Amino acid sequence: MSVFLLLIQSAFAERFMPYQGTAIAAEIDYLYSFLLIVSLIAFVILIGGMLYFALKYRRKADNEPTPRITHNTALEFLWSGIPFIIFMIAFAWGLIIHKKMVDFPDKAFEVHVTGYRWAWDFQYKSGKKITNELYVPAGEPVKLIMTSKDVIHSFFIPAFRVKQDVVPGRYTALWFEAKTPGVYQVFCTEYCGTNHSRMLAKLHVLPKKKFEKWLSDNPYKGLSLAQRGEKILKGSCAACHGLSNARKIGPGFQGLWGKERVLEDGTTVVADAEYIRNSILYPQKQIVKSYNQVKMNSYQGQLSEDELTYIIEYFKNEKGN
Amino acid sequence: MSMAVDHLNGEALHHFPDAHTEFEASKLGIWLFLCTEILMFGGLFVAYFIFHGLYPEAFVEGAKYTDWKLGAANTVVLLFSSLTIALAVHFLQKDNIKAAAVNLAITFGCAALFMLIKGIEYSHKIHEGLLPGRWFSHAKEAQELPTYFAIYFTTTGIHGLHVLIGMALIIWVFIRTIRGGFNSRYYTAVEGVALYWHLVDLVWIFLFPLLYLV
Amino acid sequence: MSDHKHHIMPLKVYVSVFACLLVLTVVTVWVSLFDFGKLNMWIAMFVASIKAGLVAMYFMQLKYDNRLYLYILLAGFAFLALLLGVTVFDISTRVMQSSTL
Amino acid sequence: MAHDSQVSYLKYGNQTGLWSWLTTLDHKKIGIMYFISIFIFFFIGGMFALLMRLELLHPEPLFSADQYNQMMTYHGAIMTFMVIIPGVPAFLGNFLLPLMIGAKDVAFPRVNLMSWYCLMIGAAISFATIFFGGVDTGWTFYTPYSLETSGNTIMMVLGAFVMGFSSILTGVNFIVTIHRLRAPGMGFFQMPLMVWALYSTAIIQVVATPVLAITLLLLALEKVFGVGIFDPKLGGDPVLFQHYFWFYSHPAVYIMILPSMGIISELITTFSRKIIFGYRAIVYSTFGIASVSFFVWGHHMFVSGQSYWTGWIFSLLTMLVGVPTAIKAFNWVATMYRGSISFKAPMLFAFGYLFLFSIGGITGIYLAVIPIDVHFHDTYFVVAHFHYVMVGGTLLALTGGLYYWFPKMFGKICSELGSQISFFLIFVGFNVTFFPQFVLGHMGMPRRYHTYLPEFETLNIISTVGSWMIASGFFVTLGVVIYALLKGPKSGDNPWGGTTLEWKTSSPPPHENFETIPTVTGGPYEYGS
Repeated sequence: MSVFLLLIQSAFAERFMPYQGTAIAAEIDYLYSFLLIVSLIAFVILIGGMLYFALKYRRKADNEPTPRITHNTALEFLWSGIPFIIFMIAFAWGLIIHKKMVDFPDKAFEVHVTGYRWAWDFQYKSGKKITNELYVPAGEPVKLIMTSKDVIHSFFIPAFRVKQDVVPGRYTALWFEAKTPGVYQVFCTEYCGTNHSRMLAKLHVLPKKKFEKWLSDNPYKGLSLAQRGEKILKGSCAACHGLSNARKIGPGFQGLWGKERVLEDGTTVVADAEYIRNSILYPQKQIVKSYNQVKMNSYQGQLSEDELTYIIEYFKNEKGN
Repeated sequence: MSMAVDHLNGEALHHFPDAHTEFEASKLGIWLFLCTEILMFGGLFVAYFIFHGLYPEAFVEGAKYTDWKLGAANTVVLLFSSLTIALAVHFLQKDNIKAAAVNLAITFGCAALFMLIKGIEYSHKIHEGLLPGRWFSHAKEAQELPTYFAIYFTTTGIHGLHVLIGMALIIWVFIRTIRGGFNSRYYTAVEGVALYWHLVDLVWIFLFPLLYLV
Repeated sequence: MSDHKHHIMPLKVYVSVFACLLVLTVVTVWVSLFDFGKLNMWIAMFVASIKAGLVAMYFMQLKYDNRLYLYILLAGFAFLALLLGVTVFDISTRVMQSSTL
Repeated sequence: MAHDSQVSYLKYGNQTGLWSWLTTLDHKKIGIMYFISIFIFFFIGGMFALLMRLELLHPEPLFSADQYNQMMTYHGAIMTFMVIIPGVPAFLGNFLLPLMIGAKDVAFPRVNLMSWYCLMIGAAISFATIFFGGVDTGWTFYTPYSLETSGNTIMMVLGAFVMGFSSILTGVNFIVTIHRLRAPGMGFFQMPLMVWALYSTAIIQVVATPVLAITLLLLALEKVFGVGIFDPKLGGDPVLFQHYFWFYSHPAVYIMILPSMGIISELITTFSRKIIFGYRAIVYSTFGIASVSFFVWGHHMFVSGQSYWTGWIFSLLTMLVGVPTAIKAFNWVATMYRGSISFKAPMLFAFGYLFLFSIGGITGIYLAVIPIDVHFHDTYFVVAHFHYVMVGGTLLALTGGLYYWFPKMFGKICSELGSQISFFLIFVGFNVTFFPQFVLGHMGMPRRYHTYLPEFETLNIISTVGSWMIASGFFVTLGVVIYALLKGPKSGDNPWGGTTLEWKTSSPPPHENFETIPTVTGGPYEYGS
């Protein structure tokens, strides 16, 4: 009988729940299947009882006398005690697992996450920065220390069963130990405005050695200045700007160099190196006409000097070809 | 279907069995409304205690800018108005309509005085730029001082609004008293306004030490 | 019971309660001059609660009235204390993370 | 003119013009006015729901993201503040409470009319936001997003503030009516369970709604004067806003569910023709739910940055609120034991309620276990959970109650076939819509998304088709009700054989409810053997 139950449990839970990416995810699924099975039994008792009584005692004549049963203390004690005990078991079991989820291992690999309106920036201790692509080593605890630049977001990895709100003005954290390398989906689950449904990221879990290599290699090795600029624009800026001239949240970049830009206050300015640098570091100063609904965050301190020159280099020679 | 009924000699509204039930019903209604007022002001007190806990030095600093002498004067004025409105109910119970009307007038006067003193305090603060949040333009840039004034203006502002509502109620009840609308068998409206006024005084009793002294 | 006798408090009680309130106000101000640090808040709240109790019991006639009204007043304060207690407990027991960059 | 106490309240003193309705002080007419306004708001809110489901039919967006966000906000705000919180207490509660306790009217008739106007003015203000910038913050107005959005949050917050007063005043009115105006001989334990449910709901309305009032006021002040209590840039704490908001909003979901439990107790006893099983157990669990509901709000904030200790305490207390709910469900089923059960439409709605509400309740317990809530929070699992409890629970009970008390209100009876068709359409359509959303929640599809990843598409298609079935079900209900109003057959005074006090007077009842105020002798459900 117990083997039979175990079969149902694992089959039942597995089919719905996403891939179990961490050891804790497996424990959570186990607790969840326990709850599913118990509530299935309770549901069958309650609703089965209801249907059985409804059919057995259906009304045959209009004024049938019915017995005057007012209460039955033993029965009532039973059906309040048993749910109470089951709920307490569920609470205690949940508490044990949650305790593990909030005891951060002290030697975890730390990554800094900054959520902002509609993208995720990841920063490593080695100074490496990347947008919407998080690379972590497999088989080792990873701790994400998170904050937000504007509103509340929420970092959710379904495969690892972890979720934590990213609150502006303070740091929150979550940790996981990914079992197998692979690519996992990351969602923003706290409503944050227009592109809340596009604020996705990819979590790449690499084996230890490959991760070390990825961490140490220079992202721009072997690329020309313009190609490096293109890589940056495709990374952090892709959330709102496209490389074509199509309008997304922000204006498209195609053929920007030397173009006349009509600003919100009616003045016009030529898109030169100075204009591009200013609109990255102080976006609020020169807003192109009809782009004033959404406030772009400044990238002061996010992009180094050479990265700014790479971007300008990209625009300069993109115009050329 | 008019609600006019001769209350003065013990008649009750059509859906009440007798005058006493009607009186107790109105009193229960007033007390339930006072409970909602306590919880509404409670939200502000919770905000006060939390931000006092988070930024204690800002609150000590902020309290220095409030003039506790004006605050103490306001407390005495409100306590006195609480006494006079209680006496108004007392005299109505003794069918002394004139004394009740006088007391109501004194209560109204005290309420007006309270608002006057509050006005002085506010103008002093506005003049010095001690305003909440991003409107703060005072020279001394203490950490989180605008939060103190945010709490200060929100609580005293909403309390002041309730004092104004109280003044309107007192006028309404004062006019009905002069027109002989109440006597010892029917004074429910005055009792209600008195209970409301005592609660407004209750809130100020807690507000005064928290904002001005601590 | 058509004309139920409402309890009428003698004039003397009103005035003496008012006198106590004035005295307590002076006490509140006087106590605030000394710096007991954290304790200051609690003393001020304690004295204010006594004054509030006096106003509620005598001026609002809770002492002579149906017990239900007293329970309603206390319920108001109880739920307020619940919200205050939980929010303060939450803020004080938060495990604060910090950036290690 | 016939002796006044015989004429039905609808034709009393031949005042039947619109003006007589808009200035009526009769709790029955006010109840009918609430009925009309709540059903209109329900259909508007339902229309937004259909638009949302249309958008989610395929991953490719139909509307722009901002339009979807506004639809999502209006669906939430209309359904909670205008339909489901006033729903049962103001409509059925207003109509039935005085009748059930043998009173001529509620304690404060003028305040009762004022509550209706508060609801309508608040609703007007909230609807006006559509033309003045629209609101896209979600019905929860979480800061700091609600402070920064360009939408007209202040106006919507003001609308909700005014509607809150309608709830407070109704609560005060009901508590005083129950305390002071019971018929002679009716002690507290001779009152029908519907009155107990309205009593505990009124207590929650009176104690919880003021905190919503102050929260919305602070939010408006913050947006206008930059007061800085909830705004992190000015030193505030956004999680504090969530504490304030959910301190009201969780008891609010019990304002939504407790009156419907009262309706279900009435339906099951009448249609099983049997005395309720465990009358006192149900009364004490009603109060158990009402009181514990104030201690559990933190289970909405397990992942919000709230401290772990607080989360554990809230998880434990949320388990406690599950126990009385289970007791009531078992008591209802036990009432059917050896009863004489009829399958009339209102009873079908009671069966549907028990089926859907127990699924909703059980999934609620899952969400109380923290590690499971960490996975399910803000995904479609939560959306499915609260729709199972709110639509499967409150709306099914409200519709069942409408069919059950329709003869008492209008003296006509709804067509049995029509109401059964509406039940099957709603019940089946509901499951087709919301059961797939449980699975979407497992797979991690987040809430409030206007486009989604391709792997969620098939389940979303099923869900959208289901939403069309629910819509058709409620349109059938509308048709049945209108047909019955115009050409429904006469129903006689007590068509279902109910024993509670409201069935002892004529249907529709006279203006003064009873010729002479009845003196109550036995309990509310004396079927006798």
